[in-house]
Amino acid sequence: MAIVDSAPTALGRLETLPSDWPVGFWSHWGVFTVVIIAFVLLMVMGFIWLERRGMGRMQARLGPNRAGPFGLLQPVADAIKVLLKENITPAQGDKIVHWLAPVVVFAPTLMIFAVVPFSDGALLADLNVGILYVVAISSISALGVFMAGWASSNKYSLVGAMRNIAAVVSYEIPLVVAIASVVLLTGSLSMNDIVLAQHIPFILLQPLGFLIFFISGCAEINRSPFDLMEADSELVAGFHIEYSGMRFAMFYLAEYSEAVIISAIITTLFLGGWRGPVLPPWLWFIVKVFIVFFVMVWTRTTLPRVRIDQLMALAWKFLFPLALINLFITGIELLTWPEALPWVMILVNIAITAVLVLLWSKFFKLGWGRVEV
Amino acid sequence: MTVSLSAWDVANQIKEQFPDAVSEINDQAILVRSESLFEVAQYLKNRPELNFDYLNYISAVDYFDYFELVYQLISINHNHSLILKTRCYGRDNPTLPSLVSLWRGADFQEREIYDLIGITFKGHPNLKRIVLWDGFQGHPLRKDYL
Amino acid sequence: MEVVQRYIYSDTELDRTESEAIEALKENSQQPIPDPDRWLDEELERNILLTSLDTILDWARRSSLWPAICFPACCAFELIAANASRFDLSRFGMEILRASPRQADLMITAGTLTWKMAPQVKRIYDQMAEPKWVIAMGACGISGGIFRSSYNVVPGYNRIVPVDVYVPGCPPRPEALIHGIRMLQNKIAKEHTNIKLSPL
Amino acid sequence: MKFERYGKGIAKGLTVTIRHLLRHPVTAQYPEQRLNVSRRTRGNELIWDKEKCTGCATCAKTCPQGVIHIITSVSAEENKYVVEKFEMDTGYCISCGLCVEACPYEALFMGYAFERAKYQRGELVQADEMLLASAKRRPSGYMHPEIASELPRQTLLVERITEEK
Amino acid sequence: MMAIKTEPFVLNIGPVHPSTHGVFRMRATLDGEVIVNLEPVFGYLHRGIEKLAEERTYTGIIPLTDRLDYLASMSNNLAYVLAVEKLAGISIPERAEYLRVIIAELQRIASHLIAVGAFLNDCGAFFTPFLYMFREREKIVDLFEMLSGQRLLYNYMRIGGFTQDIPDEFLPALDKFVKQMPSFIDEYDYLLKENEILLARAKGVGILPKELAINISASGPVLRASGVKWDIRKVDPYSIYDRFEFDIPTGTAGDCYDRYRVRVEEMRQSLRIIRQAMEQLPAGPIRSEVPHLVRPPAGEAYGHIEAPKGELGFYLVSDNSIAPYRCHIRAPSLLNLTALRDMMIGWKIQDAIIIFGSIDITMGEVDR
Repeated sequence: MAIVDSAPTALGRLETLPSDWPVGFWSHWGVFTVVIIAFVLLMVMGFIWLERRGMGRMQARLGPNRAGPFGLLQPVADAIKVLLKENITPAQGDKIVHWLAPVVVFAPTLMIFAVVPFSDGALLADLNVGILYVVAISSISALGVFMAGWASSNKYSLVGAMRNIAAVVSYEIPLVVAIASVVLLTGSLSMNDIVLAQHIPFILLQPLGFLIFFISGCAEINRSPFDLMEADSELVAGFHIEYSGMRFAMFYLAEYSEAVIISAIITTLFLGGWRGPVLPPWLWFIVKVFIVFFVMVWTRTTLPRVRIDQLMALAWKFLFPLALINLFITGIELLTWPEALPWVMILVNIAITAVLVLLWSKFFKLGWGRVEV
Repeated sequence: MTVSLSAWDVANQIKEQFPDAVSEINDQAILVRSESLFEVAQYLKNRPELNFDYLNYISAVDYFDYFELVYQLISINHNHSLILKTRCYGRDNPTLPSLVSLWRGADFQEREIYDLIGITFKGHPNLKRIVLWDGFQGHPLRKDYL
Repeated sequence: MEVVQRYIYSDTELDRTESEAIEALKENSQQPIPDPDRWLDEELERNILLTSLDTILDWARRSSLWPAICFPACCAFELIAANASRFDLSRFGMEILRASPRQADLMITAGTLTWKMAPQVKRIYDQMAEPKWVIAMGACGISGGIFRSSYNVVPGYNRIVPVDVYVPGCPPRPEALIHGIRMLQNKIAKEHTNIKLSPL
Repeated sequence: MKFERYGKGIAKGLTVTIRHLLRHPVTAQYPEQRLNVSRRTRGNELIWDKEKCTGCATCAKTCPQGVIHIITSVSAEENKYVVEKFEMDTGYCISCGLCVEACPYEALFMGYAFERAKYQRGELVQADEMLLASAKRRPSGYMHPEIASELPRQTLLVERITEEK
Repeated sequence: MMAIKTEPFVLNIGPVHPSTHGVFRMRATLDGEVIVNLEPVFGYLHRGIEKLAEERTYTGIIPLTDRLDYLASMSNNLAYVLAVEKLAGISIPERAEYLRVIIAELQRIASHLIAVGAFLNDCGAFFTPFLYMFREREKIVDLFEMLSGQRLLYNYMRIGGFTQDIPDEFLPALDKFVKQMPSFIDEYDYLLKENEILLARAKGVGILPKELAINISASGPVLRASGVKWDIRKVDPYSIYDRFEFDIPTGTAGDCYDRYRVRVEEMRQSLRIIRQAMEQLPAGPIRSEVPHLVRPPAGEAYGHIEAPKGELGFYLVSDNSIAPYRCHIRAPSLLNLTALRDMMIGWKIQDAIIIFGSIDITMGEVDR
């Protein structure tokens, strides 16, 4: 194809991907960029709606139902209003960093979607290091959060940002180790291959990995019970306390698009991605993402918040060792019984998970009360 | 039922220890001289038969000629109570000993009296205005405050 | 850890600055701020002025009024009751109580305002980003109510912030508050905005 | 954290919230669905019966904060007080109901309505004719049992079965 | 290794902060997240109630007492009218006594519901328990509205009894409430009692030792959670509390969790008292003959009750006029805060919030 041939050589390496697309690489790129942005925005709105309505119903009330049918336009109203509110930069804040922080937080969340498959092969870039790319990019937003916290020249925001850094750095490790055990099963880092390898969803083969990934994912994106960096009742609004108008909107958007990402990655890694009977693949994908997010809303509605040292202890004393053991066991299983029947493995793995969680719960002691970190 | 101890009995016990401390006794209360307030309170708190370990409330009343301080003491163990009163003369700079070292419950109440009535408590570790701000003129609960 | 001496004892410096702020505010707010009535004139011309963009904007603004936290006293619990399950302000998209005034649109002044508190409330109001509205809730918010004759009570929030809607009652029922909020929504629906997009 | 019960407590909590999701919410959608207020409700205004009022000003004396202003003059022919002005500020009234209790001639009632929000501070002051009863300004049964018995029954949350036991 | 130079910093928590239950302010000095010093600052809601009371009639003060602890208006009314009745030597009819007990206990449940809900909210359970509690409180508020016509500040009690008798529909509704409530309390317990996160956050945190609790004149659930069995209803029964059977729940450790549990158990005990009082409720007048303007003889009286927050007392001095010469209020919320500094030092900001939440104060009462 002529256009692809005339593409710069630097992009030549990616050229192999979209050979079946009508105009080749550029149209693929263009279509998916638009689709991803639209997808993220729509999903965020859907998430906000789901969270507010679902949480409302769980709290024995209704939730937004005035703006549009069933309150579906509530996120739109919020968005328009927030975007057109005054932008305030604190007089003593660092203006440039304050301006840059929301962008740094929000941009990576869009970038991650480049490697999330919506259907077989339907992804912007089928990187062969897809999951590694996700892990690498998702950590960037922590930087933005810290920039926001520091540039606001507010003690609350600084404390919130500090907590966020601590949480992200600690939880990245069990997260990656949990991913590693999935990668062991598939033998590939590419997101698409991971989905293709899931004849049975990995949540059954990797129950412990799923648990660890879910908990550390929640902590990573600061969903309750790990929402320490915003901590309404303690830190007022956390790192974005001094943000208003459009910049606040970006944080708000980033917060939810991170939730979209974690839900999407959990779907991809553990729930079989777009695979499913009857419905078209992209719909299966969206349905699964919503289910995962619903569980997050559910836990957020129910659970109290943990303390910062408990958050750390949970990462280092509970999740990290379990993730390592899980990785180890997965490796052994793959080496010793590579040909084992899936349902046997499912039973064995669930049993192992139960035993491990119970054992670790027995040993895991934070100690009540005062803990010096 | 919390028993109100007979003021006469307790006053007699106090008189044994501090002959000059009690200035007046009626059915409900013992009026103590302000100079010996701290010693009497300490005695009441530490004497095992009385053991007033709980300071229920402190109130101050402005009677123009003097300020009357009312302390209700309670013993949790014996379940009895006693009202101790003291008077503080002079409107310019009335001073009383602080009881914070005996009952820390007196802390905020004394600060409040300092704030609203204007009685200085000697020996209070952090005597400053509690509810009003520093520059507030006057003491609102005095009867001559308008 | 060794703690520097000045942190242990109460910081008299802070007390003094606070006291100065209170006195200054008290000095400057002896007269009530007149109620904003410019929108009433606009209402007459709104057929000409109110463009479709305004319609969308006003719809968005009135559909997602986020209240700021300013709950000094009793009325707060009727406000919370209005937010709670039975009356559920979230139907109007108002359940997000923004603790940070920067992100809030609406200040519901639920409770008695004292002079000691006044600088803080003024500051919250100043920190709120435009556009912003104020609902004076309850007798204390409107006029000082039962405590008006007290030495430490501000007779009405309109001494320090302009008030858009007055909701009488002590405290107003949650329904009365919702009625007030709907009145404010009607008011917002008639507002004309000159959009000045500030740079991101 | 100590998982002595292996996360049983967390799981229990989750079941409670998910059960609430399936229950009917208790919300009354206010402008459309109205709750009947108490028969003795103390609404945000006073209802004044001009005919019965003798201008004795007991209400003004009883009011703990002096909301009611009443100006009377003596009418020579009928040998009684004539109320020239009866004014009260709803923005200042705390609806404590002491005036209604005190009125010896049953000429004062608490209002039944509560939607009295205004855009302007001045509109909250009500005087004379504005205080009379009308279709929109019904008196409530506070201290007036005969009125209370005619008012609709109060909606009670206890009587609505929202959850199965 | 080079030591990193650190410096503590001062963080103002409040006066406008989501978790200060009003307008309380804590000047916390932090080392990282650990509190090394804390100074409570009061007065942001000081409305001068004690001064205002000196210029109002005895009846006119009742609306003022409503606004003390505005979550427990009825208890405040009760404490005040008891003090005035003691001062003026007024006795009240039997029916009124029983109704006072029923109403005071209902008010205790309502106040504890808020306390528990707000405490769990401070722990970070995103409004859910708070809203559940609020829904239950709404049922009590309905009952009180039926009696008095107001939802929050009832102004229902009078010197010598009540304003009006209870309406006919009150007792059936109360009966329904009393029957429904235990299952709701069980459900809340199911929701969070054994929650590991809550246990980790609240157990052993903010310990108030027994001796200190007595020394700082703490009262109410705060004192009882520290293991002191001290309840005015038992040790000095006012009204007719000596006719009912109930237990005083106490804690052992005096930590946040105990305070939370003591409140939940007290709700159950209150229901027990209400049930007994409903059975024994006699017919008869509701208010004794009291002149419109009460003029108690010169003298002084201290009336106290076990309010939901602790011992609420009114010290009244009369000079035989229609207004008290002095009206001092023993505010449990204020005194319970005395040990705040001791309880908080060494804990993190997050703990500080829940310690503060577990004391359960109302700013209207702290500052008055």
